[in-house]
Amino acid sequence: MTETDIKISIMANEKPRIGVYVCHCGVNIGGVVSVPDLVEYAKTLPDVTVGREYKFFCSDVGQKMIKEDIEAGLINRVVVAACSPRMHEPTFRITCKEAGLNQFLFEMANIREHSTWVHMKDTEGAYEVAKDHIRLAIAKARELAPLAVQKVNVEPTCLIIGAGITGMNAALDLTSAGYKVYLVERSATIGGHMAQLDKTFPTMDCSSCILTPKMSEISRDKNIELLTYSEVVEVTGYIGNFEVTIKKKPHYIDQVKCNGCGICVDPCPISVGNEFELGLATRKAIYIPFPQAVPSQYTIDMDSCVECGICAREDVCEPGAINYDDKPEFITVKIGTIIVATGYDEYDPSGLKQYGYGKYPNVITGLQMERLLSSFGPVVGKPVKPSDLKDPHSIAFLQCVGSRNFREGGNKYCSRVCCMYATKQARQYKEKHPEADIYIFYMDIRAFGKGYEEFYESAARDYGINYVRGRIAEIRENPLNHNIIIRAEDTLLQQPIEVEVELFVLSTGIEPKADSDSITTLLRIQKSADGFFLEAHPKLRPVDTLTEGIFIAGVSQGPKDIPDSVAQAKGAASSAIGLMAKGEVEIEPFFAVVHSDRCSGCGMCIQNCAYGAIEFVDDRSFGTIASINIALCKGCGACSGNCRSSAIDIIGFSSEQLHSMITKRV
Amino acid sequence: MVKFMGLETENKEIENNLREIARELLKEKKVDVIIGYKKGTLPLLSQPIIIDSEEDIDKLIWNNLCYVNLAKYLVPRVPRFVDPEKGNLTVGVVSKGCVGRALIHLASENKINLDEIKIIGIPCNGVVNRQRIEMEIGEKEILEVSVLGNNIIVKGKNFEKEFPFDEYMNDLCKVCKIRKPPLVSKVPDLCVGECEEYSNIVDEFTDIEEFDSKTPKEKWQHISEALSVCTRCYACREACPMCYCNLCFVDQNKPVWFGKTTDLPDIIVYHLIRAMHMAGRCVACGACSLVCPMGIDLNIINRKLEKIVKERFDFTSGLDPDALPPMVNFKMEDAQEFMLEED
Amino acid sequence: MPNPYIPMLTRVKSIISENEVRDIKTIELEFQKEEKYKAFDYIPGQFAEISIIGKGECPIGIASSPTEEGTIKFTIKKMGTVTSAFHNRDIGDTIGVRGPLGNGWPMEELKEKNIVVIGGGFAFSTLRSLILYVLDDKHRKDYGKITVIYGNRDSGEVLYRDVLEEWEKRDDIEVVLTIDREEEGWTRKVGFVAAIVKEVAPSPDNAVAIICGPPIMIRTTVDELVKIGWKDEQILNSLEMRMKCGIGKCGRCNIGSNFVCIDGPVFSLAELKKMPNEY
Amino acid sequence: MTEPIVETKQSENKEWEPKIIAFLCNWCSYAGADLAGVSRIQYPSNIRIVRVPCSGRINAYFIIKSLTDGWDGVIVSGCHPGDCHYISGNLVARRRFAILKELLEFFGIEAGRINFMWASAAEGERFAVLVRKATEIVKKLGPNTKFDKKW
Amino acid sequence: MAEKILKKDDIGRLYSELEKEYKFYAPTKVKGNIAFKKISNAEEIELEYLNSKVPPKDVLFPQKETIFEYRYEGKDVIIEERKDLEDKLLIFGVRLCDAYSFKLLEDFFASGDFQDDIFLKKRENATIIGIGCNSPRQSCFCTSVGGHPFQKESTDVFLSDLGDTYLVEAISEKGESLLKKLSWLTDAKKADLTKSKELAKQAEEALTTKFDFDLVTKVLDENFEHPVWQEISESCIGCSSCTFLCPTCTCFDVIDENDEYNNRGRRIRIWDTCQSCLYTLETSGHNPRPAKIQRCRNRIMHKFSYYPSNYDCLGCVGCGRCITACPVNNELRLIIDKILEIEEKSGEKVSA
Repeated sequence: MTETDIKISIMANEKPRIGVYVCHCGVNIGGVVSVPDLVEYAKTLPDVTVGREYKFFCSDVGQKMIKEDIEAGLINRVVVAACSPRMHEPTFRITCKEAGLNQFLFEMANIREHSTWVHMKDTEGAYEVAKDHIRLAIAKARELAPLAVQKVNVEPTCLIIGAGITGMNAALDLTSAGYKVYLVERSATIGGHMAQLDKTFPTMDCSSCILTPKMSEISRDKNIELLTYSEVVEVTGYIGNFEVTIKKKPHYIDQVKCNGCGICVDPCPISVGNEFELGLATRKAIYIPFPQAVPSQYTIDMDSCVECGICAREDVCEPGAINYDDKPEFITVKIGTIIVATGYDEYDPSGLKQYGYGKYPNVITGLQMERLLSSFGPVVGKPVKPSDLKDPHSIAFLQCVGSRNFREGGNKYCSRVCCMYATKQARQYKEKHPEADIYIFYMDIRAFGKGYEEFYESAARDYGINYVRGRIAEIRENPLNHNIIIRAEDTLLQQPIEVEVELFVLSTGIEPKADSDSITTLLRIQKSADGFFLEAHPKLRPVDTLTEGIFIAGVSQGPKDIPDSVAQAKGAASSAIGLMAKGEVEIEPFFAVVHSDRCSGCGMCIQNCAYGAIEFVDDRSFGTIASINIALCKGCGACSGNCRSSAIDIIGFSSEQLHSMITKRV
Repeated sequence: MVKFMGLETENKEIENNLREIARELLKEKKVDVIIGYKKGTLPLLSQPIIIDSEEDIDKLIWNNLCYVNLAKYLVPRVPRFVDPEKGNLTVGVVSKGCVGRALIHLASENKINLDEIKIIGIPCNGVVNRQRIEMEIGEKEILEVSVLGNNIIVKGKNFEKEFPFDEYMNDLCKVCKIRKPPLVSKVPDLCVGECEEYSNIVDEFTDIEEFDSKTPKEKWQHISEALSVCTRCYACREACPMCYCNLCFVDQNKPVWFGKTTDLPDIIVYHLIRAMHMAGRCVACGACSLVCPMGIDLNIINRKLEKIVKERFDFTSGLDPDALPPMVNFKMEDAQEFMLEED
Repeated sequence: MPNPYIPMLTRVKSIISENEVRDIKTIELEFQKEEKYKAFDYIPGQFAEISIIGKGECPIGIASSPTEEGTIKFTIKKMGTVTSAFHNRDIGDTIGVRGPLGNGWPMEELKEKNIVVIGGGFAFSTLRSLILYVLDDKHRKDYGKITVIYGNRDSGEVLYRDVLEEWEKRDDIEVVLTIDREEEGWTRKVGFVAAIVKEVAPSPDNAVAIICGPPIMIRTTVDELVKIGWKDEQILNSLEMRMKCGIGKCGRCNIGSNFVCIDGPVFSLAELKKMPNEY
Repeated sequence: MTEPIVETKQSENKEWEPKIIAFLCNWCSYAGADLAGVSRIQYPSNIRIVRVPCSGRINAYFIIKSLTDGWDGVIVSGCHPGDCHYISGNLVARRRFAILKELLEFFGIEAGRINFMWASAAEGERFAVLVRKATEIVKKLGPNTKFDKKW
Repeated sequence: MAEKILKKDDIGRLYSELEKEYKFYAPTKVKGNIAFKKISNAEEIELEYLNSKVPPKDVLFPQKETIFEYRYEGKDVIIEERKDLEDKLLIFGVRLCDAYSFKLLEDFFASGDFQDDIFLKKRENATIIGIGCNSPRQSCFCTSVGGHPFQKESTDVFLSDLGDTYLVEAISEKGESLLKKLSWLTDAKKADLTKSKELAKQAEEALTTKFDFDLVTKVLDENFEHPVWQEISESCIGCSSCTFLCPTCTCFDVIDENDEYNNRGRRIRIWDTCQSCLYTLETSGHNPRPAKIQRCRNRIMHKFSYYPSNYDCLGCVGCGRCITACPVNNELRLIIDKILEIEEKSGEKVSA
């Protein structure tokens, strides 16, 4: 027996002496139920030797109180009745550990989220629930066993899904710290939405000018394995030891042979809408997304290609790089940490029939406007009306399209960028066309970032942009000139107004990627109600997910602008680096265990295990029985749930612990 | 079905064929031992018998009292089926449909290696519900049971009574769709005798419609009354080929999940959970009911289980050794009408 | 006729953890009614049914000696539900006791004889009782030479260190302690009990060997003793069996027609050899 | 039993309130219940929450023991199909629950005492709605006395 | 006291006069089986029966029985003994094999240094009215174990079924005092006595199953390790129906049953069976009788070898319940035959 084993055995054999610590959580708990009464109640329960209350047990002082009781030998189990264990279980585990108590001899009673917050008006009920939760927690605490911590190595490799500005920044941070990065991007180029932007608010610096150097830096970095036009198709394993399978989609062009001359593009007979230009321009079936794309690789869009064979002709493609029979390639890599930065989709306003998008040619979205304003866009930075390709003399922007909308078809949240980009676009246009009339119809202007308010102020004051507070009642098209006639109410002046503009820009918001479900399923992470990925804690663990070793960053977590996305990228990168720098990580030793004497070897658990963590072994005394590979076991308990003879138990959620809770009804 | 021949002739024919196959298997050393049935010493019973020499072949019988599920003797193997030196012997198992199903299902649960057995298929024509007959005869001693035409003749001191077999068959046999053991084409040497390939088994479960349509109160009344006489001797469990746990849940401590007494709640829980454990595993042999010393009819529970797994998961146990039992399997689109939903 | 299944009530007077990992505890009990203690008249080797009322009952050998007046002690290893419940008792808690039960060591027959006590592991409790009894001033003269061979897996498992130390100091008893494997700081013997028995080679002349321990130890030790001339009649064992009632009614502890609870738990090897091998 | 219990049953003059044990998956419904808390969504104070790693952990023993032990109702809540943190634990569990529910009904035990549901970490509102609904169902059934023993 | 006559029609009267003083147990039909239950109406009595499914043993030694009740008050435990043991019991219409079983049980529970007070008190307060067995079953063999279908000795009052009437005899003092309360019973005539004797003789002759148990005991004692046990236990499925329906099986388990929410509970005993693997399983995992062969052997040895050596009588009353109950027909008669075959074979060897 090692010393730790002996220590653990000793702790396991001690009679439980339970300390119960009921937290006021300021007024969150204490304001609804009587904490002193709860403490007195807890003290009447068997094996409870200490009961205390405090304003905030999670504070240093609170933790010290617990530590002192442990160190004084008064208690050997700790029950904290406070908030959700998802919040502070780790905190108090460390408290126990620091005081010399095995950290698994700790249990939390959730009396805030599950009692005082949900029964605020039913104080009597809240008190009953709190009491019961404390009693159940004590019942479990009594059955807790000290456990040896398991450590696993962390592979010093990070997988980043999505190579927009967030993914790119995270990648560069990681490699500069010396870690290998697999940067997977499903489109043919990195850069993401930022590559579509012209200028960035509020500094008005050119998006490309700051993005493209980063892009080439990525492509040069030896430590970044850049996998564009690729998708992650399978993720198995666990923190530090993920096995990731990536599908490299076929380009139908041999990238080694291709010299990037671009001769093949012109002869291609097929033209389709260019995704990068949001349909404002076309591209061929053989194409490169945009001239500055990284990597600079040509791709055949097989959905549109008719395999006419022109591009494959020797006179067109001299190196003979065209390969219509290209097949997808799969690679499997070992990964330590994962950062998800899959970005967003622009809100599609076609559903909002009242705004005429898709019906009237001169109604466009914000991102389309961005492309029109872009110096390398379809109209080289000189926006035109789609109806007649002439400069518009008047433009109206409508804010909150698809955002802050509680009716069908919209999102409840604020997309956080539209106020500023509309202002920016208006200013950009006004700089070149000072005579143009520009209206911005808004609910309220949200200019919360550094320099944003000043930017907005100046737009209204110095550029003469008309900000109209009010929602648009209706629009219609002037059939003669395709102008848009807007009727609205100016809620500040409290009078109806009607304006006719030549271009109507819908400041569309941001939405979760349409197929973000595939990521949640793949990585077993959660989404919040708005559809963006769910962080482990909104304040304190904003880039962590509930799945250890997987982080989220950028707009995939929620709408944000470039500085915030980059900040999150850096946060996620530093979290991942932190894990990998330690080289190993402690994982909760919550595995399945087999009671050999009960197992009758039916093998049903083997079928049930999604991780292949159970196999048959031949036991000398019990014959063929199940055995757990703890490196693979996640402790989910699916095996145990079906075991007829209760031969499999789950450490941390053992039958005895659950039984003990069930039998403590009153 | 060859009903017109009369039960007796039918049994005789089955028995003769059975003996012939058994003789051949032993002669050609295709099996080391055979387990089958022999005549019982009491009028309504038969007895399992293990034979390993041709001279004992004539002890093998088939009649409508052969209700023990012989698969029970293979999990775990009785000592006679294991040679101290050679290890597991090849066992020929006289199998009516449900015995065959049990063997095949047990193979899917890794309890039987199909290479080590031979299913000697017989076209079962049903077993007698002895409990029902005994109860109807009441407090009179049955001295002799014979078969005439399609009737069971029960004789005793000063009485003789005829029971139409069709009616006095065990309830499960009445609705049995798998009278011959299923043929497992993947294991070509497994089946001898009369086995049959089953594809889609159609069952309307009309027999439990009536019970199903009762109110919860009536159901509780019925079930609790029927089970109230249970002495918890566990004969049902011990006779069940699917009950092979090393330690049954009712016998466990640490924790003690359920009471061990004969108080009604404890009895109900035992039967409820045993039923739960049988879902998708019960092979409808009816042994549990027929061995119950108190004559409790558990058939209806077994039928319900069959119905649940058939209707929900389109599963019939014991047809394919590679098929995953429904409890460990799943489909994304499984019905979930029972889940609570927002209005 | 009192109901023989009703335990006498006692209170926990003291609790001592006996071994390093603390899964063996000696619990000292105090009868709630004085006259019950007086009625609890036992000899070494007997056992009692101890119950945590509400959890159940289990048979435990009495670790104290009748010569330790005013106290009874039980040494309990944490094994099943009931024994685990014992380990969670506090001083002052109520514990039920039924006994004394069983035949105990034949103290009368042992008189004038040399006694070789061989124990292994935690089954030493009734041996402690026996040795304390024999060493008591009142009885010492009745018995011959005493040799104790006590083996454990490692030093952390050695029980009753206080009395062992005292015995080692005395010159009317030979104490041989052994552990299975070498260990730093251990100055006594190393090796399995059987090997030590071979080494010590106690003489069978006018002697009785009393053996308690795990089955494998008993078997190997008996073999050694027989090799050096011990007769089956001279070798005594205390058996363990699953019991419920302890008074020969519940049925399960029979070996042939004997019940371990009333005809045992002490049997000589000669007796055991006549019994079916179902223990 | 060795444990003295201070509380006795609820005082009689109050309206009877069921006590429901809720086994919640750590990854979704437990977090959903947390979210209901954070969002201050109010629901009746009848449930007592027990955290489990996955709905797949829930053995039928837990549910039936809860009933025999006198809980008036049981809630089991896990991740929506396809969203299981452990890939498929909830799908295996779903079959188990389907069978259990049918069997209870068959035995004439009020199947309404047992309520299975899906609620994700983001569905605080849904969690509250379903708890309300389950509480109503159980309340209508009245106290759970089928498994009471005679004393 | 002279023999009396009880008209079958008067059983109701008998019941109504005795039920106030006694807890009146009688054979009655429960779910198609005869069982001894405390009845609340004379109509329930079913005297035209072969024998009960579960023996009347369960009146005095029920499947689940409270040993004592307890209450917790803080650290104190208050033990409450049973108060109902003084109740007077009447077990009416018991077959003689079962009546004899009460004697065996009494001997067993009273043996040794510790007496089972619970059983013995109940036995003491119980009056047994036996009824002669006019037509024993094929599976009955009471005469082989020292009994008889009309064995009066183990009853307090003995009835023989004469057709429309019962001949009533008081056997014990208890029986006599009981009959005194039934002053309305008419005196029996000589012809009734003769008829009763005739019936007894007929019944004895009807018993076809006969064993020489002295020989069985001897063979058993010598053949503990004989291979025949393998054969005997082969078809046994360990269902324990034989022991659960046996009138002389006494094994029990002790359990504490708690009323968790009211700080009280009871220590109970419930029937256990040596046919269960768990019966002897020790906490350490060691099991002295792990295999079916040992458990089957234990049952037979217990009844026909250990009982004679410990209590000087067979542990069997010949009721034949284990014979009819065995679902795999591995019945006692076959087992005894196999055991006796050992002797025959060795006898052959000696003579050869």
